Amino acid sequence: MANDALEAAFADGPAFVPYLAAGDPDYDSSLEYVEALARGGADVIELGLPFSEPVAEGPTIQDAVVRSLEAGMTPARFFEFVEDLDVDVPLVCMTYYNLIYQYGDEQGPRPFVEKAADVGLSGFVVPDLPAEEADPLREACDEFGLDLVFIVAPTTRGDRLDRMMQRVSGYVYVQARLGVTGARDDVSGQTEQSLDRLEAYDVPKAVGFGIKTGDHAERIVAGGADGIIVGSALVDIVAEGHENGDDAETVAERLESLARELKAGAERGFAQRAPQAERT
Amino acid sequence: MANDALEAAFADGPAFVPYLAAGDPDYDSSLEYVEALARGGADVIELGLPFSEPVAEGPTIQDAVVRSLEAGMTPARFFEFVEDLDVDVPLVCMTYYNLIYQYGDEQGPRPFVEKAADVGLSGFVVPDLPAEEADPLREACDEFGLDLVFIVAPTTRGDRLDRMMQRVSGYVYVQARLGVTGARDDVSGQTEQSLDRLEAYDVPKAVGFGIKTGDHAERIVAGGADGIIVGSALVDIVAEGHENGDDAETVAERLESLARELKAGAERGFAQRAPQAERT
Amino acid sequence: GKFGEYGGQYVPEALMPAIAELTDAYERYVLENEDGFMDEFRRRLRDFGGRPTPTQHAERLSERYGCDVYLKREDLLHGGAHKLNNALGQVLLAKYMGKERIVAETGAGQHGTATAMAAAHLDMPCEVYMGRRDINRQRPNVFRMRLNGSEVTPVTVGRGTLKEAISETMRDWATNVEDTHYVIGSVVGPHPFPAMVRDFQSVISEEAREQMREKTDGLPDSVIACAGGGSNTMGAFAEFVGDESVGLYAVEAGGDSLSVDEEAGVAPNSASLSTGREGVLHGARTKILQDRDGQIMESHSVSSGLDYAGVGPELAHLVDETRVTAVNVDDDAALTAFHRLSQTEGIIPALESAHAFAYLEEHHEELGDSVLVNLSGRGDKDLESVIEETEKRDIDIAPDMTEFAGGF
Amino acid sequence: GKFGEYGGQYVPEALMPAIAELTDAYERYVLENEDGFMDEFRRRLRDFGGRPTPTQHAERLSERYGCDVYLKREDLLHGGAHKLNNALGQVLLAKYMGKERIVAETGAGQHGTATAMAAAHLDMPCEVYMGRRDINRQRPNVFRMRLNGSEVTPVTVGRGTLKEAISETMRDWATNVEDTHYVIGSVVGPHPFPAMVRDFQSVISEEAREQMREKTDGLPDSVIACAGGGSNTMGAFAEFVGDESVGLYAVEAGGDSLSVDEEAGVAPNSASLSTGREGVLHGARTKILQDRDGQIMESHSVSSGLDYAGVGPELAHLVDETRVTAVNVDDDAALTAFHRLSQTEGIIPALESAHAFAYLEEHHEELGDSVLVNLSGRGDKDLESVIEETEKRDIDIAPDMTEFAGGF
Repeated sequence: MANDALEAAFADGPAFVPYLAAGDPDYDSSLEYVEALARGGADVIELGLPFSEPVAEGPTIQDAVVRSLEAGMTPARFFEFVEDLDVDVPLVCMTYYNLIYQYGDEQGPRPFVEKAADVGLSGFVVPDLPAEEADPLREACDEFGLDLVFIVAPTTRGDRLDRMMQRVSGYVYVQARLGVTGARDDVSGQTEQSLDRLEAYDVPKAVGFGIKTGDHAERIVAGGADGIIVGSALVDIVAEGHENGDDAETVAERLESLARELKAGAERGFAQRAPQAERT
Repeated sequence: MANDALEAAFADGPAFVPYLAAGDPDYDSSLEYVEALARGGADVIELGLPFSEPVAEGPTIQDAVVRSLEAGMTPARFFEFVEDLDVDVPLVCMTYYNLIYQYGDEQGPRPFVEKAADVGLSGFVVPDLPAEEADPLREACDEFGLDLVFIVAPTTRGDRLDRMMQRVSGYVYVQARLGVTGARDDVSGQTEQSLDRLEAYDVPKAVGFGIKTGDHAERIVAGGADGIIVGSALVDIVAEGHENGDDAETVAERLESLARELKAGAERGFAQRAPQAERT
Repeated sequence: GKFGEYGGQYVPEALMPAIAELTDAYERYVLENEDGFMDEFRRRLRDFGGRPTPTQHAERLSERYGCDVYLKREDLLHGGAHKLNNALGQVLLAKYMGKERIVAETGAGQHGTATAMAAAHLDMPCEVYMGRRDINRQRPNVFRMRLNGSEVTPVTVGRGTLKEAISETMRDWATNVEDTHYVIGSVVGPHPFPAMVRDFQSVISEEAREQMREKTDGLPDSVIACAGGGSNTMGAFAEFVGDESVGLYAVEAGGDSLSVDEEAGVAPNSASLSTGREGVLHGARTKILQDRDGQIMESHSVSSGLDYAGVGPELAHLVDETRVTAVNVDDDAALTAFHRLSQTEGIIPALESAHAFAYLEEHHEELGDSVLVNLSGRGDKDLESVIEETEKRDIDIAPDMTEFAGGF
Repeated sequence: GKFGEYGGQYVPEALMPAIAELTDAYERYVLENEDGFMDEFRRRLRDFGGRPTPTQHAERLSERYGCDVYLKREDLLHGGAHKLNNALGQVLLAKYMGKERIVAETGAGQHGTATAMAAAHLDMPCEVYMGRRDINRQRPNVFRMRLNGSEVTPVTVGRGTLKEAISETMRDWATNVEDTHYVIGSVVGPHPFPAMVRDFQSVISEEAREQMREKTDGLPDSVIACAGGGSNTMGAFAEFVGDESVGLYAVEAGGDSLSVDEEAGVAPNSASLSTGREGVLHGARTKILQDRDGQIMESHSVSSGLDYAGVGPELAHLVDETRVTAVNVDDDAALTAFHRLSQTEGIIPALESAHAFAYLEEHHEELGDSVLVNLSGRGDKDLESVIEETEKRDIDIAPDMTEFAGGF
């Protein structure tokens, strides 16, 4: 029932999944930035639809959310944004549940999902929607053929992990460490344990939270990840460009350049695990 | 046992009893002022020895107390002051009990009274010493031949009045109205009632609290008082002179002039009650 | 974990195990009194907190309204408001759970000071998140928390008020979830918080119900409590919910007006029950002040303790069920009621609680012969606000404020 | 009306009839419960005031000192200190006496606010005299009195502090004695005030004695209370005076130093029991801070509530009789104890009460196994002073004060 674009993106080698907040710092620049990521080698792009209370985000993405909201981003504008994008990779909408719930004339997730399908989105990541509360959204995704990505935290184990894996589609977002989003200089040892726990489940595992450089990406993928998710390191580039008043083209080039580095890192890491390169 | 100077001062016609705080606003000026009162016709002079907590005084005399204390007045200086005075009328020390109690090497009123007798004082008025607490002072006064004047308030009646009249000597200070010292434009009707209550007691009755002009004095004496006590109206003259920087001689003249007016008023009043002029 | 369609657990995955652990602890310690938890909690509430608080017959208000008005005196609890009931319960529970650290959010500082007191009392390190704007406006409360040994961490994102502080505390919890307990300040948040905070606060109505029986041989006709997040409300109502004869009135902050500026994303009130729409905020489905898209609006009230865009899910449910009547009064009425109670009863109420008294003033004829008002806190914390807000208005019963123009 | 050689009635003659009338009323209503006065008083203390206040075992202090420390929590009384016990008693008595107006003095404002609350509660017009300097330093308390409907009249004479305010209130009383009652704020003044205020405050030790019996099956080895005028002290001691095994410690404010500057008329302390001399002040013979001549000195303490040059005559007598031990601690020790209690027990004490805890810190080894400390009031009123005074000193347990430099 699910969209197969996402699984496909992980099919041949490690997937590079960058994140940007749509409309940060303004609608037109943001279009350019997302397109730059695609040029830089993105296999999937997570597009943030900003919510006023982003409880799962660290300071970098909180600031991006504020910039985007202040520039006038709304769910309706977000769908226009997706339509206006000229990219050839699957897009995942990352947002909070209240925006999904409130969209359209009736309450509940269905109108939002319908519209997302219309504009060509492939799936959702909803950080404040654990598997226990996800059935209505899961049903709407099934109805309209979209994927629902769940986040697996270092603390997710046992029954809860099973419940989530029964509902997930597209890929799982493996949270590399506790806490909120944000680029870090270290990569947590918790990642390996999480990947071990997930080994038995047949779904692509993309690791996020804290990845900042090609070297990080390399180590993560060498450690067994099927993909990497990178947000804050990219959003930092947008924020810096905005503060310094750099033109959008310059910022886009920087994004593309970091994207290439990350993608290359991921591929190096994949090469290192040649012995088990075949996916189980 | 008591000094007979005070009774004598009331013996022939109405007594004019002015009050000043000793040392207000400074030692030398204050000497001149007290002497001016004597020239103005004072029959007895009440000299205030300032206490830091003058609970029975209104704002005028409170301020005088502060000026005198700030100029360095102490009990020891007060006794010097009395010795330095060149007047020929009996002097009564008006002060609060703690100063009397603390004087000298032992606690209790005796050393103070002994010293007062030495320097030639005739008696005491102690506003915070009701008859119930007065026995130690009364005894010391008896020992050294001084008078102890009590204040009769408008609320003093019955047994309490008896108790007080058993202990009083010199004169009684008839408080013309409730409250604290201070010059007023009205003279209270409570005065007459107080004089009525006192009629049976054979001691001179001097009325104080609020007397300001010769006319007041006249009415009070016409109403049956044996004397008038005037403080705030005189202290006002000292305060004004001090504020305006007038020289002591000028201020002394004003004091003498008001004293004459008050004394004359008292005499007019006395003349009016010729029918009962003989004291009972 | 649901109250009708409200409630639930809408939180980041990282917190779900902690919430499961907390749910387990709640069920064992709070509901089943395992290891004598509830006994210890009640003992500490009594000895440290000062419970029971009195239910007082308010003579002059009774005369004014022609009915018997009773006050549940939560203003007399240690710290000056009902907040300690919850803070003490949660910090103690964290100790039973073996946690080593407490985090809490605070708006005006009442929940933060209560948590700091409880944490000092129980020797738990405590960090309180507080919006930068609130920190600047409530410096005495910041100082009190610091005196009690708590860290106070400014939240600079967004507008720097309660909403942002809650989000930030959730982030800390998500980061340090293994050794840290989040002491949420009201009957909001994901399950089990709304039920657990209600249970800790229900000592209010448990005592009041018994005290009313002693004083009047019966139950009140009405119970009135102000409602922001709703913890004093649920505390005051909980034990009366089963008494069908007792009317329950939740008085929300009507603020300046009940209208809403969708464009600016601002609601000039905090009346989530009266004017909000169902949605998901801070972990629970409930009534929320939000714009058409679902973005949370900035709320407003003269009382910072009521100034929140959400409300407890159970209270939303009880209103839907018509067991609780949601009403509101505006800032002017609350401020006037503040002055009236101060003058006629010798009790300076919190501005929050003043809302309940304003409702009594306006509707006493409909409330029956015996009315219980939850006096949720004292007003000492509000003196600066009262000066500022009274100056803006023409309140004829207010004392002459000339001397205090511009604050202390 | 005497306690050994102390006490008496040294007041202007105009007040003597009022004092006789009050003595009569005291004997009938307070001592003999005529017309159920004491019953009504106790009922109002319970319902309006929040009595009984708890006696709390202080766990962390107990651990620190290796003995059982108990706190009598007068900080939880309505208004935040023991002051209401007396104010409510006297205002109620004034009503029974048919008086139509209340006057009171106040220093830092604690007695004034308590009296204003009691007067509002009992619907009595109230005027509070307060030194101009104190008014400027204690504006929140002035505002609270005004909120409760009291007049606050500045006293501008002299230094504008408590001493002058008492004198001025006596003047008002002497002027309006027929319809007015003077609610004096401590166990000072002419008889019957010291005995009457003690009786109203002795509810503290009555409860504490019973609570100690319940908690420990016995009596404490020591009772510690701070002493300024001495009303919380006498309240905490009264019911233990007959228990010879119980040591009673009155902790005075040692201020900067116990020395005295006779020339300047200044005592840099408020330790009348320890350093004062017998004399007569404000209507009673007692221990007084005075110079050689008998002029009253300006006292000093970091705690404005202890800052008074006299002390209750009964307390002076009990010290002479060696039933009560007069001790003192200095400003530094009191301030340190303030911070310690705030951090370790989650209770911010009044600076007055902090003196008792400072004595405990310094002498806990001599106080036995079970120590009761009267926590006479809460410290919210002292926050500004604590900032100012902590900044001046190097108190290692104080929180970082940088953010609060210069006050709120």
